[in-house]
Amino acid sequence: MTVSFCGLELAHLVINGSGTFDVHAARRSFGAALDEQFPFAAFVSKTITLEPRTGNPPPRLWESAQGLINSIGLPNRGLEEYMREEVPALAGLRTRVSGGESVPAPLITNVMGASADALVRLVEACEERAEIAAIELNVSCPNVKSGLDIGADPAELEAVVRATRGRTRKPLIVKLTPNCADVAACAAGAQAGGADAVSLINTLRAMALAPARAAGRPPASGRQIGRQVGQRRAWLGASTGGLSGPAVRSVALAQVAAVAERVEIPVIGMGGVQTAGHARELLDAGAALVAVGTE
Amino acid sequence: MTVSFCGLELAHLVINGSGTFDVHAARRSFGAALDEQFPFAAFVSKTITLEPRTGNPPPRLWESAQGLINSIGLPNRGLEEYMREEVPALAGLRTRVSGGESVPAPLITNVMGASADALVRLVEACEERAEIAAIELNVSCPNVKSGLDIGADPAELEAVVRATRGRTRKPLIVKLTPNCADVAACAAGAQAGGADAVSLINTLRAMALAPARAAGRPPASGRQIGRQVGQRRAWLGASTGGLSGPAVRSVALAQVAAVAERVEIPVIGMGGVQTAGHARELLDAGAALVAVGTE
Amino acid sequence: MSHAPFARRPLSITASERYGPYVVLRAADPEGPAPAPGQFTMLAAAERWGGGEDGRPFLARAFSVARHRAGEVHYVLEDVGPGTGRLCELAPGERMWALGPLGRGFAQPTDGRRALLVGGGIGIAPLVILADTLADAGPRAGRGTPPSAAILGFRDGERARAASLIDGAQVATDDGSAGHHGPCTDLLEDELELDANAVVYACGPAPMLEAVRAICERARVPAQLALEAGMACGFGACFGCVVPRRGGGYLRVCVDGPVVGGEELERVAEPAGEP
Amino acid sequence: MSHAPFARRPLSITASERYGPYVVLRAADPEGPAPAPGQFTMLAAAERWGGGEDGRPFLARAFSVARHRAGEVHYVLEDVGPGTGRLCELAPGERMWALGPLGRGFAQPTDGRRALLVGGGIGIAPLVILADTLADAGPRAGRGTPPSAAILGFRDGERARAASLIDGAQVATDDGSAGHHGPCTDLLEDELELDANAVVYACGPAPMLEAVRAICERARVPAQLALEAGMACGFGACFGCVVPRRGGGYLRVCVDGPVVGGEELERVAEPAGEP
Ligand SMILES: Cc1cc2nc3c(=O)[nH]c(=O)nc-3n(C[C@H](O)[C@H](O)[C@H](O)COP(=O)(O)OP(=O)(O)OC[C@H]3O[C@@H](n4cnc5c(N)ncnc54)[C@H](O)[C@@H]3O)c2cc1C
Ligand SMILES: Cc1cc2nc3c(=O)[nH]c(=O)nc-3n(C[C@H](O)[C@H](O)[C@H](O)COP(=O)(O)OP(=O)(O)OC[C@H]3O[C@@H](n4cnc5c(N)ncnc54)[C@H](O)[C@@H]3O)c2cc1C
Ligand SMILES: Cc1cc2nc3c(=O)[nH]c(=O)nc-3n(C[C@H](O)[C@H](O)[C@H](O)COP(=O)(O)O)c2cc1C
Ligand SMILES: Cc1cc2nc3c(=O)[nH]c(=O)nc-3n(C[C@H](O)[C@H](O)[C@H](O)COP(=O)(O)O)c2cc1C
Ligand code: FES
Ligand code: FES
Repeated sequence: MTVSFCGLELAHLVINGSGTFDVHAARRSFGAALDEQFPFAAFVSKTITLEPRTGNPPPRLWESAQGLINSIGLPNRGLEEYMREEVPALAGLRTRVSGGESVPAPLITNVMGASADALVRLVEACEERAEIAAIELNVSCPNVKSGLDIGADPAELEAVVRATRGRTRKPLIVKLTPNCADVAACAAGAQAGGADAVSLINTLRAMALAPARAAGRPPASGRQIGRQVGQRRAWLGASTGGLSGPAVRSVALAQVAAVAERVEIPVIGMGGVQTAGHARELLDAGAALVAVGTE
Repeated sequence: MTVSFCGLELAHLVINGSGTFDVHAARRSFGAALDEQFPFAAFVSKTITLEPRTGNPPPRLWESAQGLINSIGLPNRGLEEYMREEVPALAGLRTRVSGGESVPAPLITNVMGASADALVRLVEACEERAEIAAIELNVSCPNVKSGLDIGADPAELEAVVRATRGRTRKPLIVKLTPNCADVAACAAGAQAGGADAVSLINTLRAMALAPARAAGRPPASGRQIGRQVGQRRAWLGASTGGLSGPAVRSVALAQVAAVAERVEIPVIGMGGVQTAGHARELLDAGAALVAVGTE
Repeated sequence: MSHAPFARRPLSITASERYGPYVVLRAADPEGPAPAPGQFTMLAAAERWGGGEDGRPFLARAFSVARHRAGEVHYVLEDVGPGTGRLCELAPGERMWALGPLGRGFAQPTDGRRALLVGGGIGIAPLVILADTLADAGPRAGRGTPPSAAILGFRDGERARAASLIDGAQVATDDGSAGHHGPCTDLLEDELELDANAVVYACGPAPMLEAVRAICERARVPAQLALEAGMACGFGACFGCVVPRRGGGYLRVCVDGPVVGGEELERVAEPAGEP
Repeated sequence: MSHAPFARRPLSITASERYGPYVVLRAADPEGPAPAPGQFTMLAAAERWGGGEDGRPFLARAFSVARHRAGEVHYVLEDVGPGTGRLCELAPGERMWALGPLGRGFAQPTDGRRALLVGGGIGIAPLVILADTLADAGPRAGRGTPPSAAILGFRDGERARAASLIDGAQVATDDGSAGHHGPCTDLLEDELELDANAVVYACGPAPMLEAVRAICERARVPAQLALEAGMACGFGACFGCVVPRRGGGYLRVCVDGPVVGGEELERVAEPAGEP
């Protein structure tokens, strides 16, 4: 028994959160087992941008109370190389239906652009590729200036979604930002603009300071560290980052429930899912699929 | 050595977060020790509204991963009774300067109104009372519909602050909402409206579902529980609540740092402070005072 | 009632003993004030409080003081979740944080009424120290005060082993494996029929407390009910632990209770979310 | 390199032994693939991972496999924080979760070069299994392969007790309380002066690794450096564990390393935030 999501036939209800799983690297780490035991019903790519990005300077991780703060900064090889090198290798993924045969795990490509124009180009490029089953617009990444404002304003978001909507017949998923005043209004904007689904939550804007013992001292050469914050320095190379993991689960649940109540289109729920029970809660609260990232 | 904050002379840098300490009840629990060892450099009242409120139906608490979700719902006896019964009993608090004599712990009264009009009346009433040293405007409580929107929009917030500013010469502190797209912009709005200080963070909007074993069954009579959320019921009587405690500390740090960088007026930082080191981080990030709530 | 020191203090575990599924935890508390029966303490293990499934426990948990003797305090614990689970594993020498004694305890019997103690399951905890106090007071109370009686209900005989914590208690079990086969309220009704010049002290699950409340109301016997509620602070700060008050509004279980008069409630509400 | 099973597995602790401040933890791992020297495992205690100060640890932690023999895997741990602290307390019979072996290990010596193992502090861990492998290969490698040498630096003699994990290792200590008084790179320079037809395998604190890298660069000797970085996933998923790559961009320590060739780096950067 497969499940249907925006016209895709999926083996089950659990997918990965964008940027939290790398198929190529996992093949190097786990060999054939990765493909034989591929756990996700669909594979969501990390965020792809028009130009290549190396990502933020390290450190990129900080462990907080039951959470992880990351400032990865969307490293990716850019649209062209992604299409040429990565997409073919992501096309053949399959996932086992519980206890039964395996079915394709469709590829969902997550894209981000600093402008509606850039997003249109990204979406058009995805539209051309048969291997790509659906497109996720990242209008929510707190680590990069551009995406944020678009995603937090319902009207602007609607306009952006409308601009890209006309360029593809593939399912268009809008990944909302949690760093906004009214996420349900943003979801409604995405729906009005023509989105087929919304996904949430992305990470909450957060910060960590470098341990005090390092304070005051000039950074040793070669040592990278965030900018001055008051009397201290930020730990993360990018100074701020995004919080994920169990710490945000109750925030995710509130946002997913609010969005599922507001919009008709299906919702992909994520944020702090560690157990089947957590996934069940998001589904019960109205999500059609659940994604897992920080585990 | 006292410290000065908006013209108040304080014994030290730590105060309580609004709604997280009740002097009257603490006197019943701890007797004379409460006054002898009063720990806060100033006392912030719970939120006072024009009319009495009984608060939200129970349950009002849920423990999440390193956090607490509350939906207390601002129970209070209303402005009139607060002024008549509570203010006199809160006037004489004193706190010891480290190792030394005791100095007054001034009373900061936190108020919330559903409209600028209501806030003006609350502020005027505070202005009349000599026992009240400063006023905190709660424009951020996620449990109650009214406050939220005003606080999340910089321009509206500026207008509300301006409306109340003219009515008092006491220090006016604006308690910002963290559930917004750009808290620094909100802080700038508060400053432009004439605030003497801002405080943050209030709790993050969050939700918990009733354990699955209770799902599906009709609530036993007398048992109170939140509304239906998809297939389940919300645990909290008010259905949604606000998250505080260690889980939010990294979000608080990011917001406090962003606000302290943006505005000239002093910042009261709070959110997840459990240790002196946590307080130090907020101070280092630019807070002038630190408040503690969930411990 | 006793006032608590205005700071949590570390207590060193001196003994841990099982009574069926219950654990009696003893700790040295040389500086702790003598608690009134019915008062409680907020407890948290000093090490590794947290780190369980779902990252809990985080907050301290409320426990009735079950005994206070010779500088030692006793608690009776039932492992029902991450907090109680962690406390139940504490071994002699390990430490826990304690804030208390807190709250309003049982009011002493007046008018020459005899005390009827009614406990259900883990609800026996505050009745143990109440029985101790009544026994101590007995001789001094003089001829006028009739002897008290204790009625303890349990799910089964295994759990009923904890009845030995109160001398001479009558026992009822749901499965009949010890004592009376049926609810402990059957025995309460028998006692009240015998002699209604009594005051009832009860602690236990909400449905039992509600039954006791209703019986006492009907019999016009004062009832002192020790309530439970999820708590965050334990000293009136957070307004989180409320139950509806008869006539409107709410009571804070931690400062207006945990012991309330039956007349203060419309009914004893089951904690939300319970099946 | 070995591939890891695509799921974490529980390992049962079989022994825990102290070498000065270090703990050698052994666990039964009958199903685990044989790791290549330099590969690592993500470990987390099965119980009470979390609940420490600041609610940590939460994520699993990376540890070099130090030995793999007879169905047992060994790790050498230094208690530097909540994660290592918790693992160091594990007693025989307790369990931990393991994901691995992961990452790129040491490349075998080629061109008849002798292996020079240089370890600093806890950095000896991957060199133990490398020394095991070289010793096992020794007889088979035949006459052409000169014997390898190990040089281990420690802060003091107490820590230097761990040098006994590698037979015949030369020791240097910062305080001179055991072996050579000075940095272990002094001994490395001596060895290279004696015979530069070598490949250097190094693991240790960043400043030491950087010194080794620079020495090898000057001496035109290939260096295999086992790096450290804060990790979240351990298998290339999160892009969190990066270090700058020579020529621009970043390497992921977990999949492009932890062992990298000296030529892949401009320099070994100190982990951020360290004093
Ligand atoms: C005044 C008073 C005295 C008490 N005396 C005793 C005593 O003497 N002995 C004793 O054993 N117990 C006593 N209790 C009960 C005890 O405090 C609880 O059993 C304990 O808090 C449970 O904690 P836990 O972590 O083990 O279980 P929890 O997981 O906290 O579960 C306990 C109940 O809380 C609810 N719950 C579940 N998850 C959550 C969550 N995430 N957040 C909020 N609520 C949740 C559910 O209803 C669950 O059944 C007393 C309680 C009070 C208020
Ligand atoms: C490939 C590899 C192999 C390793 N092999 C070994 C080994 O064999 N034996 C061994 O003992 N160790 C080994 N380590 C190091 C080990 O993984 C770390 O010491 C461990 O992760 C520390 O965890 P902790 O919780 O004990 O300390 P932490 O508190 O995590 O402290 C460790 C360092 O992390 C930083 N830090 C502090 N707080 C935080 C935070 N909140 N979030 C993020 N970073 C923080 C600081 O720089 C601190 O000095 C290896 C590491 C790697 C990458
Ligand atoms: C290391 C890391 C990298 C991430 N990268 C991306 C990304 O590239 N694009 C994106 O839309 N979201 C990204 N996210 C957000 C996740 O997809 C997810 O929305 C968030 O982490 C919440 O889920 P979780 O708590 O299960 O991790 C990233 C999260 C983490 C932890
Ligand atoms: C139980 C509880 C009640 C609260 N009541 C109020 C309130 O009445 N008014 C208000 O402005 N904030 C209220 N808050 C928010 C706190 O003042 C504080 O902003 C927030 O809890 C974050 O700090 P913390 O993590 O230290 O608790 C309340 C918080 C809690 C936990
Ligand atoms: S537990 Fe906080 S008021 Fe009762
Ligand atoms: S630890 Fe996640 S990519 Fe290396």
